[in-house]
Amino acid sequence: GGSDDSTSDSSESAAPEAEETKEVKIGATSGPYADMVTKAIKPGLEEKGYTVEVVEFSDYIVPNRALDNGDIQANLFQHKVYMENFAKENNMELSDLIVVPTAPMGIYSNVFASMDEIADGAEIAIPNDPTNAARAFLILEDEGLIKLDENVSPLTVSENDIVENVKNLQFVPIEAAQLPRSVEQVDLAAVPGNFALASDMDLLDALVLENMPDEYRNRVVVKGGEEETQLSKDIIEIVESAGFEEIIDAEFQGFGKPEWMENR
Amino acid sequence: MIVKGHVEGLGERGDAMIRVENLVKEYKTKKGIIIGVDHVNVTIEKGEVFGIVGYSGAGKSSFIRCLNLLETPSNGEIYIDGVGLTSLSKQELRAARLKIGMIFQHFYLISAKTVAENIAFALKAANHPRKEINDRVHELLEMVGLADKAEVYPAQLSGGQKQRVGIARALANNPSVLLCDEATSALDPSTTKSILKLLKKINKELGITIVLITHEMEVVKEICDRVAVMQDGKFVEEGPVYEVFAHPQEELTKHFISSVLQFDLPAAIVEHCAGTIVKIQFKGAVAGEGVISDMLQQFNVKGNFLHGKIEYIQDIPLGIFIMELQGSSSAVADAISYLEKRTEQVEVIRDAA
Amino acid sequence: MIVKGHVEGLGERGDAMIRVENLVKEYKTKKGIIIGVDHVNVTIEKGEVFGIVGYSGAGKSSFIRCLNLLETPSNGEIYIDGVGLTSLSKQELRAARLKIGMIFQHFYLISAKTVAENIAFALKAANHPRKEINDRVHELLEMVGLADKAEVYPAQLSGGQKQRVGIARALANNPSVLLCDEATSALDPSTTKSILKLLKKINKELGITIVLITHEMEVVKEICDRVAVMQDGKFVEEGPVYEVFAHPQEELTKHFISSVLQFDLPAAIVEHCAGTIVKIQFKGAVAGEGVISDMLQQFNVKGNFLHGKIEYIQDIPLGIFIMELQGSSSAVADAISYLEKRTEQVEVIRDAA
Amino acid sequence: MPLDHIVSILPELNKAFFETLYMVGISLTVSIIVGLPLGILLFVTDRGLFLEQILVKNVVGFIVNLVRSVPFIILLVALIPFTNWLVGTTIGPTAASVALSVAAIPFFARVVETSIREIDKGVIEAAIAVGATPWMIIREVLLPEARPGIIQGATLTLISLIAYSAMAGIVGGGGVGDLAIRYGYYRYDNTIMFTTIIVLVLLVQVIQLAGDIFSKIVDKR
Amino acid sequence: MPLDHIVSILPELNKAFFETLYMVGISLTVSIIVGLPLGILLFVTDRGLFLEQILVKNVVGFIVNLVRSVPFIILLVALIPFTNWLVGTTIGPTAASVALSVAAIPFFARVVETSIREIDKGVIEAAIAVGATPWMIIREVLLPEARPGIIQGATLTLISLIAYSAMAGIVGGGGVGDLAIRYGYYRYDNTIMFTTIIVLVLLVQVIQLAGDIFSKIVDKR
Ligand SMILES: Nc1ncnc2c1ncn2[C@@H]1O[C@H](COP(=O)(O)OP(=O)(O)OP(=O)(O)O)[C@@H](O)[C@H]1O
Ligand SMILES: Nc1ncnc2c1ncn2[C@@H]1O[C@H](COP(=O)(O)OP(=O)(O)OP(=O)(O)O)[C@@H](O)[C@H]1O
Ligand SMILES: [Mg+2]
Ligand SMILES: [Mg+2]
Repeated sequence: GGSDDSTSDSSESAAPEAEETKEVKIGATSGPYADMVTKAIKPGLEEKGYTVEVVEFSDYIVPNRALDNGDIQANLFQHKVYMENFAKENNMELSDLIVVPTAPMGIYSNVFASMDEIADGAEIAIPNDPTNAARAFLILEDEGLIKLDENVSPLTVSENDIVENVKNLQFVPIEAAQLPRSVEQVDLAAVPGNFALASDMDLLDALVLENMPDEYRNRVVVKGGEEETQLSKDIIEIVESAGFEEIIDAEFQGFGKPEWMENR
Repeated sequence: MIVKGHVEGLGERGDAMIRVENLVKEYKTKKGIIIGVDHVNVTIEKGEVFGIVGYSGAGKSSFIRCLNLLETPSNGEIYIDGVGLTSLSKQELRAARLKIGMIFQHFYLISAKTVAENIAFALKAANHPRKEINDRVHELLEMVGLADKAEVYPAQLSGGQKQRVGIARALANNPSVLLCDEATSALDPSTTKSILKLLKKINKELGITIVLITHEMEVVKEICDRVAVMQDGKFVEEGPVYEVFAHPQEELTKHFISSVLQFDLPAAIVEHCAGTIVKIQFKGAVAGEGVISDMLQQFNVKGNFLHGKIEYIQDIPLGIFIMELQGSSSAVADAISYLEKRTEQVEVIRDAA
Repeated sequence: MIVKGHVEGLGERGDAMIRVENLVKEYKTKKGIIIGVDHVNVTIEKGEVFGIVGYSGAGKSSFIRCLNLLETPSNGEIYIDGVGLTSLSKQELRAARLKIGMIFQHFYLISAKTVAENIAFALKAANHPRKEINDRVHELLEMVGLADKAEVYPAQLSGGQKQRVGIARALANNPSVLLCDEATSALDPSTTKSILKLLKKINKELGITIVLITHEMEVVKEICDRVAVMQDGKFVEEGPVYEVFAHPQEELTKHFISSVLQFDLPAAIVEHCAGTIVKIQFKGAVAGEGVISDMLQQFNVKGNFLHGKIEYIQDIPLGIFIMELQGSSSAVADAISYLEKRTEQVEVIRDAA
Repeated sequence: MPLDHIVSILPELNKAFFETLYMVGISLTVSIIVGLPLGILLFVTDRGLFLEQILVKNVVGFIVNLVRSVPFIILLVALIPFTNWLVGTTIGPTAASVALSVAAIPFFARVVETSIREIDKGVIEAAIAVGATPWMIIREVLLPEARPGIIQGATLTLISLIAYSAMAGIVGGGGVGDLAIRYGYYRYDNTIMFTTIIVLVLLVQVIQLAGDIFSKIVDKR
Repeated sequence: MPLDHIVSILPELNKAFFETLYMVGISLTVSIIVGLPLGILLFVTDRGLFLEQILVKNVVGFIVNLVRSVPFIILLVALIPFTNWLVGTTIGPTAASVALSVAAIPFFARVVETSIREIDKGVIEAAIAVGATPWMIIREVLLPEARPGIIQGATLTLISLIAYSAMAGIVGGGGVGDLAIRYGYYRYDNTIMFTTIIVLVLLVQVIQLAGDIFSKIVDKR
C-alpha cells in the first residue's frame, strides 16, 4: 500500500535548499479544507511535477506540529490569529502563504428567528476546539452578547474567559463537526461554515454570519523561513490562478472569498 | 436359600422400576461416530441396588446418563416407573427428573450457595412452597448427618460431606430412583464406607431403587443386589452379585472379581511346599458346615492353608482356600474326592505325585 | 526370618538416603497459622520403599513436598544423600532436584507437548546434549512401556499411560530418590496394579529409594518396606510394613489396616453359631506349619471357618481366621491352649460356655 | 504547578468528575441490564447447552461483533436518531451515555459469556438432572457461580468506559477525560492536564481495587 | 446506495485498508514483543511464584494500569516527542502505530497474565521439581500451555486495535476507521461510511474466525 512511502521520506526535510524535493505532503483537517487541497491545489502542483500527498488530520494541533517537525511541507486549516498564537505558545515559527476562501461560521437556531429574540439563559452549542471557539466568541462579542477577557489568547479562549454574559447564555462545547447535528437540540448553535455546508445547511439560514476579516480566514501555512521556497511560490501561484477560483465557484459555493480574490 | 430369602426380604420388589429397551447411544465426533452404549436391554426391579462395573470408556456413564436423558439416546427406549422418557415433552421430562435423583463423582454442588441453599434448589425445582422447603431441607440434612452444616459453603466441606450434600439434593423430591456415577471414586476408603452405608440405609428405609457405577468390586460386594459388567457399550455379563462373584462367566468379570478374590501365591511358597495344592471354594451355607474340619478328621492328611479368604457378599459367605495337603497319595486322593462331593468346587493346582 | 532375608536381598541398603531432622512446616493463612508438618524425624535408607498413610489433611503432601523443597520448611533440615537442602543456593537446589524425581496424583504433564517432549523437558533441565536426549527419551519410553506413544499428546492418553509418562519424566535424570504423592489415587485398581508393578521394578532394578503417599493400605501392602502413619503433621507410628500390619499400636493404624484385614461377622451368622468363636492370627512361617490341621486332628473338636484371610505382605504370609469350635468344653479349651502355644495370637470372641 | 490554579479549576473538575460518574454509571447500569442477559443468551444457546439455538447464538454473536467493530465516533453519530428518540436530546452527558452504553453492552456481554463458560459443566448438568427449569438454572446456578468473574468483568467494562468517556466531548458530554482534552490538550493547560490525569488514574485504581475486593468477597470457591 | 460513488472511493478504501493492516500489524507485533514478556513478568513475580518479586510486580502493575487509564487521544499527543525520536515522524500510519502500540502493550500484557494464570499450578510445580530453570519454565511450560489463551488474547487485542486505529486520524494516520470518520462524520457521506463500516465488520469477523481456528489448532488439551 501507499503507507510505506508516506513515512519513509520524512528525512527529506523541507529546508530551503531542498527545493528540488518534488514529493510533498500537505496537511489539512478532514472535510472541505482537505477537499480544497485535493481538488484545487494538488492538481496544479502535480502539473508542476510534484508528487503530492494530502494528509488529513482530525485535530487542530498535530498539523502544526507536523509542519514544524518537517513531516509535512504545508497545511491548510487555520486562521492567522490562531497561527500566530500557536507559534508563540509552542516556540515555533509559522508563516502564512496565502489566504483561501473560507466558509463563514454562522449562528443558527430553530428557536429564535433573529439575534434580538434570544432569550435569557438560552443554550448555545459552540465548537470545543479553541480555533473555532474563538470565532464563535467573536461573533457573539460583535453582537454585543458577551465580552471576553482582553488578556486571553485566542489560542486558549474558552467559555471561562467570558467576563460579561448579557443574556446568560449557557455554553455547550461540542466537537465542531458534530454541531450541524445538534442544531435541533439547542436554542442556538455556532456552526463552522465548512461543516454547515457539508451537512447541506443553507448558510443564509444563519441568524448571523461571521463578519470575516481576512485574519480569520484560513490560509496555507508553511514553516517559518520557507516562504520563499519554490514550493511556496508554486502554491501561491496556483491559488492565485483563475483555475483555482473556478474550482471554488464550482465546488465550494458559499465560501467567503478573501480580499485579494474579491478585489482583483 | 439365604440368597433367595434375602431377595424376598424386600417386599416392594418385583415390579420393574427401570426398563431399558435396546438402548443405543452414539456420539458424533470429528473423528467419526463413537459408540457409547450398544444395544443394552435391562430391567431393574423396584428397590433393587444395581451395580455397573467396567473399565474406563466402557460406556457406564453414557448408560446411566441416558437413564435420565442427560444424554439423548440415539435409539431405544427408557421406561422409569412405566413412563417412557424419550417421548416426553420438555416440561414432562423435568417433572420426571424430579423422581430420578443423581449423584456424581465430583459432587457438582453450586459453590456460591450454602449447603441448605443447594438442597433448597432441588426443592424449588419441584415448586415446593418456601416454608415447606425449610423444613424439608432440615429433614434431609438430618438424614445425611449434616444438620450442623446448613449455612456452610461447599468449599468448607470435606469430600465425604460434599457427597452427603449431593445425596441430600438428589433425595430432596423423594425420587424413586437414585443414579450414582462413581459416587465414591473421589473419596478415601473409610469415607467411601460411610457413604455406602448411607446409600444402603436410603435403599432399605425409603425403598429407593439405586443404579450405581463403580470400578471397585468392593463397592459392588458391599451394596449391590445385581451387577452388570460393561465392555464396549454392552452388558457382557449380568446377574445377582453373589452368583457373579461365585461363577463369573466372562474373562473380564473374572478379572474384576480378582481384585476382591485374588490369590497370587508367591512362587517361593509354592516351591517350598512338598504336598498337593488344591483350591477349594465354598458357597453360601456350605461354608458354615465345617467341611475342611471334617475332611481333616476323617482322612489321614495334614492340611496347610497357603492362601484364602472368606468374603461375605451381602451377608452370605463365599470362601476360597488354597491348601497344601500332605499325606499318602491315596489319602490325599480320598480327601480330595470327599471335598469334591461336599463342595463341588475343588481344583487341583499342583499334584504332588 | 524371611523378613530379614528380604531386607538383606537388597545389597545397596543400609546407608541413609533421606534424613529428615525435626521438620516443621507451617502455613501462614488469614485464619492464622496452620501446621502442616510437626517436628518429624525420620531416616529412609537407600533402596527402601517408604510408605506414608494418613487421612486427608494429615500433612502427607506437606511432608513429601518439603523433601524436594517445593515447600520451604519452616524449621528443620532435609538431607538427601548427605546434602543438606535448605542451605543450598538456587542453582545448587536445581542441581539437587535433578536427583529427586517426583510424580503426582494428577500427573501434571505439559499438555501442549508430546510425550517425548515432556520427557525431553526433564533432560534439558540437566543440560543434556540434544542427541543424547533423543536416545534417553526412547530408552525411558521403552522402560515404561510407551515406546509407541512418543509423538502423542497427553490428552490422548489414559490415566495410567499419563502416569507412566510422569514416571519416565521423573526418572529421566537417573534420580536416587523418587517421591510419589498419591501416584495411583486417580487410577482404577487394575491400572494401579500395573503402576505399582512398574514402581517395584524401578526400585529393584535401579535401586531407587521411593517415598510414596497413599491412602490405600493395599498399596502399602503391595510395595512398601516401611510405612509411617501420619496424623496432625506427626508420624504417629512407623515401622516395617509387616510389623505394622501384624502389630499395629495406634488406633489410627488399626483403623487403616482394617481396610485390608477386616472381619465384620454378620450378626445373623454369629447368632446361628452354637460353638465358641475364636480369632487366630498366624505370622510368617507359622502360617505354613499347618497348625489348624494339627489341632483338628489332635483334639476332638469340629472347626468351622467363619471368616478370615491369608494375606501376603511382601511375600510373607499373615493369616487371620475366625473359627467356630464345637465340641466338649474341655476339648475346646485344650484346643485353644494348643493354638495359643503355637501361634501366641488367639482371641476368644465368644465363649460358648 | 501553581496551586492556586489547581484550586481555581476545582469547581470545574468537580463538575467533570460527577459528569464522568454520571455517564459511566448510566452506561455500566445499562450494559449490565442489557449485556448480562445477552451474555447469558450467548452461552445457553450454544451447541450442546440447555437452550441450544444455534441460529440465535450466531445472530446475537454477529451483532455483538458488529457493534464492537464500529469505531466509537461513528457509533456515536449513527446512534443520533436513536439517542434523540430515547432521551430527547443528542447532546450532553445523557446523550453521551447512550453511545457509551451501546458500546459497552456487547463488550460486557462477551465478558459475561466468558465468565459463565468457566463454570464446570457438571454443575449445570446436576441442575438439569434435578429437574430445574432453564430460568432456575440461569438464576440460581449460572449467575451465582459466575458472579466473581462477572464482577471482574464489570470492573474491566467500567475502566474501559472511563477511557471511552473521554470521547463524550464530541457531543458535549463533559467529564474528566474531556476536560483533559479540552483544556489540557487543546489549551495547553498542563496543570489541568496533570490534575485530570491524576484524577483519572486514581479513579481507575480505586475501581480496580474495589472490583478485586468485591469479587473476592462473593467468591465462595 | 449509488454504486458509482462506492466505486469512486475504491482506490482510497484500498489504500486505507492497507494502512489499517499496516498500523494494527505493527502495533500487534510490538505489543506482542513487549507485552508478552511484561505479562509473563506480572505472573512470575507474583506472590508464591518462582520469581516472586512483589515490588517489581506492583510497579509494573501500576504502570500498566496507568497507561490503561489515560485517554487515548492524550496518550497519542503525549507520545509525540517520543514518536518523533523513535520513528522520525509524528504523522502518518507509522507515527500512529507508536501510540497504538503503547496503548496495546498493557492491554496485551494483562491478557497474557490472565491466560498464564489459568495454567494448573501443578504443571509449574512439576517443572520446578524436575530442576528446570525459570527460563525453561517460561519458555517450555508457561508459553506452550497458555498458547491457546494467548492467541485468543491477541485476537481480542487486534480487534481492539482496529477500533482504536480509527483515531489515527488525529495524527493523519489514515486507515479504514479514519476513512469512515472523515467521510461519514466530517463530510456527512453516508454511502462511504456504510461501505467502510462493512469492510471493518468483515475484517473483524475474519480475524475473530481466524483467531478461533488458530487457537483451537494449538490447543492440545
Ligand atoms: N460427549 C462425548 N462425545 C464423544 N464421545 C464421548 C462422549 N462421552 C463419552 N464418549 C465416548 O463414549 C465412550 C463411553 O464413555 P463413558 O464416559 O460412558 O465411559 P465410562 O465407562 O463412564 O468411563 P469412565 O470410567 O472413564 O467414566 C468412550 O469411548 C468415550 O470416549
Ligand atoms: N498452601 C497451603 N496453605 C495453607 N494451608 C495448607 C497449604 N497446604 C496444606 N495446608 C494445610 O496443611 C495441612 C496438611 O495438608 P496436606 O495437603 O499436607 O495434607 P495431606 O495429608 O496431603 O492431605 P490429602 O490426603 O487431602 O492430600 C492441612 O490442614 C491443609 O489445610
Ligand atoms: Mg464415567
Ligand atoms: Mg495430599
